[in-house]
Amino acid sequence: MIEVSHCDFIYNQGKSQVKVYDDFNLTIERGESLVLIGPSGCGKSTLLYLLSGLLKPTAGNIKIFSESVKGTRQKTAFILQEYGLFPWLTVEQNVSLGLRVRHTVKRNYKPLVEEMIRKMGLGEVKHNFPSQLSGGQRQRVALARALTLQPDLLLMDEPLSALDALTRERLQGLLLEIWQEQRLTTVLVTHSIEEAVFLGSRILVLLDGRPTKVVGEISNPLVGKPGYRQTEEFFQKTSYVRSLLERGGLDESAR
Amino acid sequence: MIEVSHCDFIYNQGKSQVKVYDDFNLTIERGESLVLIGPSGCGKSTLLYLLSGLLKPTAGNIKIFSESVKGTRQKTAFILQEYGLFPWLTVEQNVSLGLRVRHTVKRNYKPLVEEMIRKMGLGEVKHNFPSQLSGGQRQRVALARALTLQPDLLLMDEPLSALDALTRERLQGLLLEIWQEQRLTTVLVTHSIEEAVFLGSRILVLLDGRPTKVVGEISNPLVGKPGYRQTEEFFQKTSYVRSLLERGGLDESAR
Amino acid sequence: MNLQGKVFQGKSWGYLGAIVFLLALWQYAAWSLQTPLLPTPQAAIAATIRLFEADLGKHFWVSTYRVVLSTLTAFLIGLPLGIIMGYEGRIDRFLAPLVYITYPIPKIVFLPLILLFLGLGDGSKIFLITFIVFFQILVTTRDAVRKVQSETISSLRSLGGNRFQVYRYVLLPASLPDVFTSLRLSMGTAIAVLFFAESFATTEGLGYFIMDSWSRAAPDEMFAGIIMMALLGVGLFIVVDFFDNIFCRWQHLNGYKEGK
Amino acid sequence: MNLQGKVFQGKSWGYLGAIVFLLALWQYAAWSLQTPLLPTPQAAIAATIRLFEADLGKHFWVSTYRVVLSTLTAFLIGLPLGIIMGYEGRIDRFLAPLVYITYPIPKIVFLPLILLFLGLGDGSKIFLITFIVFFQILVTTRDAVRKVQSETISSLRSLGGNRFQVYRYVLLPASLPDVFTSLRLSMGTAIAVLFFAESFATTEGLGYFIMDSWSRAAPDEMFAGIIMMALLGVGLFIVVDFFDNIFCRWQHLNGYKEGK
Amino acid sequence: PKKSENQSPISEAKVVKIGVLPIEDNLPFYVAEKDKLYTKEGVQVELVSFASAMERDAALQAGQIDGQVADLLAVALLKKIGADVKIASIGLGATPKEGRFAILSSPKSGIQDLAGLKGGTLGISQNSIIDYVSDQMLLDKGVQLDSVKKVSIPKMPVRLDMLLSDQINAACLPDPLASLAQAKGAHLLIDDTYKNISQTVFLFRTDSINDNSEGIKAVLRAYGTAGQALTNSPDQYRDLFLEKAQIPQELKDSYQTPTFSKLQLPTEEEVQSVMKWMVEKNLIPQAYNYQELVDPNLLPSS
Ligand SMILES: Nc1ncnc2c1ncn2[C@@H]1O[C@H](COP(=O)(O)OP(=O)(O)OP(=O)(O)O)[C@@H](O)[C@H]1O
Ligand SMILES: Nc1ncnc2c1ncn2[C@@H]1O[C@H](COP(=O)(O)OP(=O)(O)OP(=O)(O)O)[C@@H](O)[C@H]1O
Ligand SMILES: [Mg+2]
Ligand SMILES: [Mg+2]
Repeated sequence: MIEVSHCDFIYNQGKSQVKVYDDFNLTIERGESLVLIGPSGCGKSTLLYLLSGLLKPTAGNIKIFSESVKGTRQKTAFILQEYGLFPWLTVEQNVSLGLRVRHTVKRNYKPLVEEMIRKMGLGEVKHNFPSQLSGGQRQRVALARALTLQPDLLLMDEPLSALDALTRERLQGLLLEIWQEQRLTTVLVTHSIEEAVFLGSRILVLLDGRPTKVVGEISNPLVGKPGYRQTEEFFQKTSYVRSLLERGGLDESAR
Repeated sequence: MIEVSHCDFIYNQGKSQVKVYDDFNLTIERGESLVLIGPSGCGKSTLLYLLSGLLKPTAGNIKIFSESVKGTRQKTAFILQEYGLFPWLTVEQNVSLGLRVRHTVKRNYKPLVEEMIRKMGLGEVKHNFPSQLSGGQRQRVALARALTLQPDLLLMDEPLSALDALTRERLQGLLLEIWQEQRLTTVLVTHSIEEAVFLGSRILVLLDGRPTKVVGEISNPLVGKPGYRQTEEFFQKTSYVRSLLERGGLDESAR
Repeated sequence: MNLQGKVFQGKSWGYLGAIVFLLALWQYAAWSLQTPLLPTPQAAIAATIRLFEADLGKHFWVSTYRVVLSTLTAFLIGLPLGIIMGYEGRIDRFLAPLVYITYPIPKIVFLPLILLFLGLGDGSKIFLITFIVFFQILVTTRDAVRKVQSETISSLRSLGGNRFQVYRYVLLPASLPDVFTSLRLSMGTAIAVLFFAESFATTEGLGYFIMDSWSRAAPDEMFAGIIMMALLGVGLFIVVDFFDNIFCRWQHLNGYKEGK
Repeated sequence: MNLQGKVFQGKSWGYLGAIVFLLALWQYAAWSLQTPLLPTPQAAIAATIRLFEADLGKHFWVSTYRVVLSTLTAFLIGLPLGIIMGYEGRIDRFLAPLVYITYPIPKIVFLPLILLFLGLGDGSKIFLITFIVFFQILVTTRDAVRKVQSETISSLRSLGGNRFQVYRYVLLPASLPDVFTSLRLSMGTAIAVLFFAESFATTEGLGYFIMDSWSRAAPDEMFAGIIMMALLGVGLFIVVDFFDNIFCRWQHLNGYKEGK
Repeated sequence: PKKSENQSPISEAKVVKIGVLPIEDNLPFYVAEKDKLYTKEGVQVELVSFASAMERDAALQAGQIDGQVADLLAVALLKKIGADVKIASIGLGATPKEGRFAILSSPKSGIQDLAGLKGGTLGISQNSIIDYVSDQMLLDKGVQLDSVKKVSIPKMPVRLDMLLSDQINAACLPDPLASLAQAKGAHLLIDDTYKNISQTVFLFRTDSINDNSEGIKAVLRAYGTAGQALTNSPDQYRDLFLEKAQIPQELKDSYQTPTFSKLQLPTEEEVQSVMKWMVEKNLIPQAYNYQELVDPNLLPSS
């Protein structure tokens, strides 16, 4: 279980300060797939940074599987919004870096990396450097890198935003598969309402503001059911999420 | 009229070369709103770079409004896929840089910049540096910067990909408005099929491959009609685009 | 405000710590070596105070003037030229080998020629320092410009920026952090060259003062000169840091995601 | 292949052009000045060839050995320390002032002390060069590491990288391009210091050779020494360029979006 | 010369290190080396070359060399800074003719005598024997010291170049640079051959003398013998001289091989005169007396 309790978070902006979170609380069950959705700039990425241990809450405390978070965890994988690729490594090296860092023996990770590169359709560019990739290719490298790690907690910040509709759907399927097979805990940030309903066993709708507020929590037990995307249920959920977002949106323009 | 005639384009990748375009031809009428859609890595961004004059075709020639393209044009605005913000300038300075570069008098551009920052919802962060922004805020800065330029040709590379659904729809509306009012020529790259049908008076579906091929061209005369998004017509167009993309996708996996 | 105050305080403590540490080290070395070559810190500081009243102050200002003037000159020539070489491949292809060939030649050997043209006055000293420091600023700036991502340049060109504006709005600000690094280095080099330049044909400046004390076998006075030289260096470093903080504020944001 | 060949050819032409230009300039200066201080290029080249047979070659190798060894030592100490100072704010807060204070002190004044400890052999010369070059590499590396974007570091930490791995996989490669710049600069500095260091207690090395010719008032031989020194410098620069191209290949991609 | 068998193995192992500059005063060291005089005297000698006196003195202070040929000023300054040294003998300069210093005016200045130097600039090396010698010569010829502006240019080649290129009106230089300057058109205003002003002395660190007095005496004997050999048959050592004393190309034919007098101690009044000058210049707090400076026991008893 993941517990965020009474967390504050403040950014320094020159001389002023921005309080993004104030006494924020959140619980995520093991094996859950939580989706964060909300207007741009509301603090989604910040929350992932806090969960990953890359940022420390100004106050309060975060526990992951009953351990207090102090710095990064080996079994957490995090896909950063801007990919975080290393410009001096080729695609292949970028993908295998996570495993190298974890001291996996080369012989063991080679096939894993190969397979992931193939799954992401990066075979042709595997010797390219990041600056020689298209935007979507970069994003897929970041995804591949995180998935090779076989984490127990997977944090993803808009991991599919730069992909075309079909690749995106294919990879959504892949993510769903991995989540179901390995029963790992995932936290996903997305701007696509369909993606949220398709991938999230629970959806948290955030509202812009200082501090950020939660406007709604939708549980989505049918997630992963074959053919879910075509059901009436799915459509209803998306409409509901949309209505929650719109309410937030209205609030925002009224501020 | 914009004419791309018999263009080749080749990237050097270490010792090998990648031919992205081979004898490529394309005509865009003045006032048209062309949307490019296609799988990740197929060459959409490259085409925009060629149109902007930032890349030169290896062979062939490009004319914009009957002038041959040699380097960049003052009246073309281009939103790069990775935003291209200047890390040493604040949001406000980033937005106004285009106008400063064009030697607009400060007094004249101040209100324009202010208004655009407001429209993009960046008022609160206008003194922040890019590294102090969320992903979606960065993207909106890039959009604001391009729109202040009042160009006659607007090239946009996935300009709304990092925005939440509502903001995205609002800004789609804004783009449509600007296009209709100023009758400028736009070329938009997007991965969202709905966005393509909502914004494109013509939609070009590209297919991954060496070289890139055009699998379909859909004209979309009803674009901009009030309430278009809810019509049967709209739904048909999206399905058609999707089917074209899927055909391309099949081809790809068959390769 | 508060935060900046804190940073400033932190820095002052750092300097204090460093000074105390150096003095302790010096004291220890002086005690354990027991050689007249190394006076105790007390003797050196006493000499500094005593001589400052006399003419050490004058020597200090003369040296400061020479270093600052020549570094500035080197900067004003090296920076634009470095930026141009970094960006214009064609010019670089010819100028880079020229720099590569002439840079490693110790300029000191041209001393007779320099003196021939510029005489024994300040001119030749300032020229020598400028000449050497110029290369450092040039090479760093050039390399810094070559590291600027082409996307950033594309971005400005796509805004309609012409060649000059690429220089003004991209290459200059993007290379500034590296330029400040090279200025820091150049300060050190400038002082070393100054020391050399002032050891020929002059009767003013810290270099002269140190060499003169050395030849008079007066180690305490010599170390008084060294202390002044360190002060000069630290002073200039602090000035560079100051401008760095102003002009490269975006590099030193205190936001959380920035530092650790 | 083809492309690299072309680049290489372009570079060779650049060098040729630069050499021709320098020789022409020199020739012109020699003609118009008509001073015995400046021999003609012909005289200097003749002297080079004549003396190379004798012992100029030996001097050249001795100097090369000293420069390479001391730059390497400085590099091996300065690089890790610089990276650590750039990343560990706490260590930097104390060490930076120490560097700022000691860097500008002309190390030459410590000559008696250096001799006291290291004697007259190669040791003290190599130490002196190392000592000076070390600072340059240290300061550049530190500043380079401070410019590394925190996101890149976050990225590695999020992969489960520990502190050591941040050094190994991020800070080191990210600062390499700057380190190569500083190596280029250091080569020049090292040669300048070498020139000084070889003027005491030795009868070998280009520095000795040049000073010796100078005091014998034999300008053609002196310039033969200078030519060899320039050759040494260019050679080392080319070596640095070579490693730069290997280790920082990602910085020198020939792809279109990269260059112009 | 048969001593080598009697020498104890310890002192035989001790190498005597001598710091040398490329000037003619040091020539006997090389002659002794060439003629294997050191081995004959049963002593191992290592000659360490330096480019400037300052660096050589630094090495002596650091205990890296045992002895050197220097001037009287250096002796006093070394003593002042705590490097205890003793003069063993005169090197060059027992007679006025040996070890010439000269004041020359630049080729274009048109200054023909010392009187013409009034108001002009004189290149010297401050606080050195050059300084002392030029003061003495000026005073002897009745020139007010403050009527000439002294410019300190410590490096001799630079001083020469400055003189020849007219950047300074006059300069004080030792041979062979003085002769070279003359050959290149500088006018000789005065040299110190009229009176014995300058002497170089052979000095050793007191520590070394205490440790290895036999070795040092042997070195001294070799030096003396070599000096005599040089004086008696200069032609035989001509090539060695040209190589080691940095004789400029232009002078190779005309410049004479120097002659060396027998080993002897400097006279007391010469030493006192230097001490007096140094005290006046504030270089030393008070004059050292003759006994503090010399060690009369090292000269070979012949
Ligand atoms: N380093 C920083 N310094 C100061 N303020 C920051 C910094 N990073 C983010 N912020 C501010 O904090 C708020 C939340 O940022 P965050 O990146 O968490 O948003 P987000 O929800 O991920 O948005 P998006 O969907 O656009 O990525 C934003 O308003 C942003 O301006
Ligand atoms: N600088 C470069 N050097 C070498 N190859 C490159 C370079 N830039 C792009 N490519 C290759 O060219 C192809 C087309 O790239 P482009 O950026 O145009 O794709 P795209 O259609 O914009 O894709 P996406 O939707 O992912 O942004 C890709 O396969 C990419 O690997
Ligand atoms: Mg975000
Ligand atoms: Mg793209």
